[in-house]
Amino acid sequence: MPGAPAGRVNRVLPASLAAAGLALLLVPGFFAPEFLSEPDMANAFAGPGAVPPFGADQRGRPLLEYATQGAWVIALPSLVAALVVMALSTVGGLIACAGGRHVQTVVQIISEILGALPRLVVILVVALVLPRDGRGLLPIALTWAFLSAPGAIDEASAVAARLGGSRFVEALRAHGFSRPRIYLVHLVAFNLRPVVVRQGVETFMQVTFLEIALSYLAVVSNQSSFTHADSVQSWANLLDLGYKVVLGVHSGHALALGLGLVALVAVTAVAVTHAVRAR
Amino acid sequence: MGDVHLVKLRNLTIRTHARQLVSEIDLDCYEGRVTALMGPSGSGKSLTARAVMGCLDVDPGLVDGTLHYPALDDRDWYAPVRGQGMRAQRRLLKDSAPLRGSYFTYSPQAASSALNPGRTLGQQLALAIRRRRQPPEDLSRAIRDLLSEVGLAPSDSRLLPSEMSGGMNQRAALAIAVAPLPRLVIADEPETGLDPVLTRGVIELMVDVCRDHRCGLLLISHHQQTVDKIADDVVHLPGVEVAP
Amino acid sequence: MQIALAGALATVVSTGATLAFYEESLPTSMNPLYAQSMVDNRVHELVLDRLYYHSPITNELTSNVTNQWELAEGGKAVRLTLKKGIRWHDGKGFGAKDVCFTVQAMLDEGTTSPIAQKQRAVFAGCEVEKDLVALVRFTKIFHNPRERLGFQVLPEHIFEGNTAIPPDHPFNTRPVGSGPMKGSMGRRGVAFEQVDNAHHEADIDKMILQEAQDPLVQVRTLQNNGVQGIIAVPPPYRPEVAASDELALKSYDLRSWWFVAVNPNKAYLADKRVRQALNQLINRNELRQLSIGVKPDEQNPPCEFISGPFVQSSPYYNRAVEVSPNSDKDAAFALLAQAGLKQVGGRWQYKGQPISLRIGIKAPLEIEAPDLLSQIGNQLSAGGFDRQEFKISVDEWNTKVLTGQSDDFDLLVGKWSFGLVEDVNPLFHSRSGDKGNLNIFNYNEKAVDSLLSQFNTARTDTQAQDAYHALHELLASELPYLFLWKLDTKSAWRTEVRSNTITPYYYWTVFDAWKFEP
Amino acid sequence: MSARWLRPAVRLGAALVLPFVVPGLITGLIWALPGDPASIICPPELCSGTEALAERWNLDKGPWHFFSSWVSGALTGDFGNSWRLQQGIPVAELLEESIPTTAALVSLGLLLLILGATGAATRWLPAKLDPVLQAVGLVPAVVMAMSAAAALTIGYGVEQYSDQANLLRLGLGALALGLADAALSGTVTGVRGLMESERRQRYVQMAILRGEGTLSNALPNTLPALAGQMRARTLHLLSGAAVVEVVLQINGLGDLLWGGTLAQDFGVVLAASFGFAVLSAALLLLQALVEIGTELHVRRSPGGVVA
Repeated sequence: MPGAPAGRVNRVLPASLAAAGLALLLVPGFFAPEFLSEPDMANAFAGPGAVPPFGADQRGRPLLEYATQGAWVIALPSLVAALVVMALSTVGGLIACAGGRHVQTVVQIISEILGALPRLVVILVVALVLPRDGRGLLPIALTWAFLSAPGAIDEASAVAARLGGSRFVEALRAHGFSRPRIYLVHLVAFNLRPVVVRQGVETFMQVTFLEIALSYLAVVSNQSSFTHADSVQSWANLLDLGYKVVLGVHSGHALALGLGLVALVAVTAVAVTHAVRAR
Repeated sequence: MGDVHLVKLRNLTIRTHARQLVSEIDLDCYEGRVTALMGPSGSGKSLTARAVMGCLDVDPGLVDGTLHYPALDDRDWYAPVRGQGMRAQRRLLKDSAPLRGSYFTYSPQAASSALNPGRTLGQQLALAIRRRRQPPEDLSRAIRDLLSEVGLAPSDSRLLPSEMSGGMNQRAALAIAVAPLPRLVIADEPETGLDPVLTRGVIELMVDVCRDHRCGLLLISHHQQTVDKIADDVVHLPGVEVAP
Repeated sequence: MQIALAGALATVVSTGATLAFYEESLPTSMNPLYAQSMVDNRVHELVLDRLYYHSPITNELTSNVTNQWELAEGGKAVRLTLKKGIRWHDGKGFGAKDVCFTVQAMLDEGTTSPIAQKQRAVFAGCEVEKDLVALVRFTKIFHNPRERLGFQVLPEHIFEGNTAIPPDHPFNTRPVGSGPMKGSMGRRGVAFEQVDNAHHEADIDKMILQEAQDPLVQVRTLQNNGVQGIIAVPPPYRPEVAASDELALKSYDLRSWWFVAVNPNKAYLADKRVRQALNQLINRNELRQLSIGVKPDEQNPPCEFISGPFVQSSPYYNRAVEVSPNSDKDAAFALLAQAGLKQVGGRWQYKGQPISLRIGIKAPLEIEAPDLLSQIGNQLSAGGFDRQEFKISVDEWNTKVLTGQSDDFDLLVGKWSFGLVEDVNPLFHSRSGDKGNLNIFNYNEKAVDSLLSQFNTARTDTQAQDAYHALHELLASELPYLFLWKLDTKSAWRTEVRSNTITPYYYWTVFDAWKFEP
Repeated sequence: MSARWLRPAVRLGAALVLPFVVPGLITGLIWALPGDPASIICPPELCSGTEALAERWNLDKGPWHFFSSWVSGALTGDFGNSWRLQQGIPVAELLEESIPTTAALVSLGLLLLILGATGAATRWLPAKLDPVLQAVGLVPAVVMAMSAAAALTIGYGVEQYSDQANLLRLGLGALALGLADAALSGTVTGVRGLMESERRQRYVQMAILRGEGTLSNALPNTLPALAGQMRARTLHLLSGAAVVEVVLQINGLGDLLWGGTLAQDFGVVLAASFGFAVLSAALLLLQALVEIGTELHVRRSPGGVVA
């Protein structure tokens, strides 16, 4: 069939982009210093030329450290949140095929209420309730994951419904496939995969944005950070430093780096979505 | 019944960059007459039927041919399209839109998937009836008449396509096709997806209805017996062997 | 694009006769009983009258609302005669009933106010003798009783005589006062309006307090004449303000000093040699340079080092005690070794356990001294201590740190600002009753306690001074706090604002004299 | 109940309980805070009268008592007074100011999305533009809001809270909300995807041959899905509003919630979250109505046909 190889060819670019993006997002975190290095006023606001690769902050500390520390802050929690959402939406899809109408109704009622909660409201309150030593992005990311799960479940079960729900399973049973094979291979691997992965990727992106927003709010209101240790700089600090370019501070390179990192997350997300799309 | 000339298609030739789809086809349709368009699958029957309605959607598409609706005027509808590519075809689609659903209507094959799943039969009929030159005062009566003509119960007007059987859908499609009182009905393989008994029923019904409404019928089919039985004129698409 | 936008908007700036200025934050309350921050204290000075205050010119105890005073009941009470014709902003008369109502409100257990709580140790009651004569009773004989009458008078009629004042009373946001300005707080600022009165005649009609934002934004807005003043300009931004001839930097003395409180309840910090070692590891010169931007050789810097709990200008500061501006690693390591700490792989251990210091800072201080926390962390780390760094919100600082409930920290970076009286009792006295009620780590040292009570019982200024000099010396070796520096607060005002004398601590005390001609 | 009425019915139900579920949740979280709520307000080490205060604010008999008395108050429009954020100001007064502001902010942002959605659905907006929108969407709302806020403050100075400035705030906030965090690009691509796949359906092709319009055929069938998508987007805007309001100093619910939570002003926090829940419930209600409307529209059949 001529379509298949073409499909594979189309997949190579996004797949390699996705791999590269994920590597860039997840790996550097492990090399992040626990604390920013000593100030070096001689390099204050030095550009990428003077302090490669990304230049330095107002105290001459390399922005690379901000980038890696920020990556360390978001990488794991976003990943976990994404996995949780993926797992839940898969279950949602399976229920749509296997579960009886009552199960689906119950799932829908729960989803409706959960999904209608104004997310950031709950997140803010949770963030402020967390005890100092329990603080971090992970619990917040998990809350976010559970709040955004209903949407994902909805979409997955819609896909399953389009396949014909239980009729789809029966049809394949007639072809003599075993139930596990039908659910895991035909349903999840073949049909749910694209939507489930896209949901996960979106969550990953949202948690990144959420971290930036919360960190920034903490900065502007003189709070201890809700998402990371106060000795750690998140990408929000980069953006906060960078936006001051508006006020005539020479921090354009910080803004560029901050936005670049956000773009990296988005591009990776898009790439992953394309890499796993259905044939 | 004077044989009013409805469609005069000459030398229709359509191709893609890769291959010839149809070539040098002539076709005429007359009021009160059944013209059958025959050919094996993939021979371009539907394509020809659509071309008759001014719907071309192939690149480069129409390379040669003329299309006249003599009963309307002596304009050659293909003149601005010949060899002009997609944009010209889209313009033709726009220009000919007023004719579709009034001068000629289309009764699709596999009607169950061709009717809007989000509208009751009644609604779809109502829409079609409103396209008449003089819409009737009593809409519901007109719907009732149409339904009974195609052998459906008035209460069926409340059903959605998904709630009707294949045969019912095909009848519904026919009713929708004749509802605007067109000059020509184009029926695309009405037998598709129906068992032989139903097929005969539907096709006979179609011919009767068209005769009653005094409109022409362009029947696309590969059902030799039916065609032999009802067609006044037959157009064979190239490569079709006529059975003895 | 934003620059363009700012430029475009710049054209719409309008400077009417309204004087606008940036405060560090919004007031937490317009009711002095619920004051929490310096912002509150400053705002109350505009809206209400303190019975007595120190004149910024003569430093004499003065009053806008009393004519005479006399000691009564053998020195345990003061009889005050109030001026005639003073009115509240709503036109009602100001009298003895209001003074006594305020005292009663502070004594009422139902008034859930930390300030009232403290005053209960001072006041015993109050009696209205005539419309304008009040007798204020104290719990004991005070060295200078009028010094204790620095509280603002509240209007009895607004509270309908109900002396239990809750924190959710409308007065706390839209007060009725007797001060030069009538003030009302909104979500973004406080609007002030001048009110003529027998004892006040302010020259400025309207004033707006705006919530602080990014200091750089504040400075730009000031340069753009969007506002006319900034109460506190962080040191890093001062040179830029000083450079402009449309703006003037004005010193605002808060008699405040910065410290690192050390938690002696932690086994490895209990030994004073360890605290002395930490003091030796701190390089004040470097800290000051990196976080405040003061060069080591700078003449009269905005920030002078201290060796004890007083600012150098104070009579109580003991000049005999030296400051150590630079770190001395060898001395520090020697002290740590004597104290029984061992260095393994370059990190200090106590009884085989590696030490990781939990260091906290009152978050807003990072605006005045950016990165101070991480600099201190760096220096201690260079000295062989692992550390964790925490920012502490003002709210937690007030409710947990100042109440001695932050034992999970090892070091806390903070700042003291003295009020009328340079009283360090609350800071160092062991906690008992009203004593030591600001003693962060519940530091408890008999010698210190006795010196503090010497000061309290002092009858002459020299006695008081001697006690505090001795205390200074003792604390410099005991080091329950590592004393860092006194950091000037500086305001910036546009030159259109004239004769704007800033009073120490209360800022607006002589506001009547301020002039503004745009 | 037949399956097709179930979804809207569930939504209606959810819309009714939501405004009380959220404050209930918050109440739970308040009690989860270390130390009992009353002594958070007035730590015994600092002040006396904690018990009196606890009683005054129904904090003395546990979360359920607190919540139930709050609900009964809320139902009569009495949300008590703020004790920290705006000491002594009736919380209802703050809500009155905040709900319309946030509603306006979100509606303005939504307007942008609706325009985008319409453009995508009707093919006015060429797919070529998507990359541009996506690129803009990469800028986080905070950055846009930060810059806008700085520009506003410097530009307006003392006038920065004048009606004109506040209007501009709303506009810039809505723009940040609508463009940033991939709000617009997401809507456009989402709606386009949905509509294009519907356009490819056979019945639409046939409708063209019958001389009927594409949109008139496809739209009613995609409406419920579209409504779902738009509600999700709007909820997203509602969340984002909290951040944008704080940064741009817009006196909305989000700012109220943030201030209240920082100051641990429980009355304000509950009221603000109630406000958010009400807005969210309104969205649910709207979606349910759209679904019911579409269902009725689909079921519609010319009257009097049945003899």
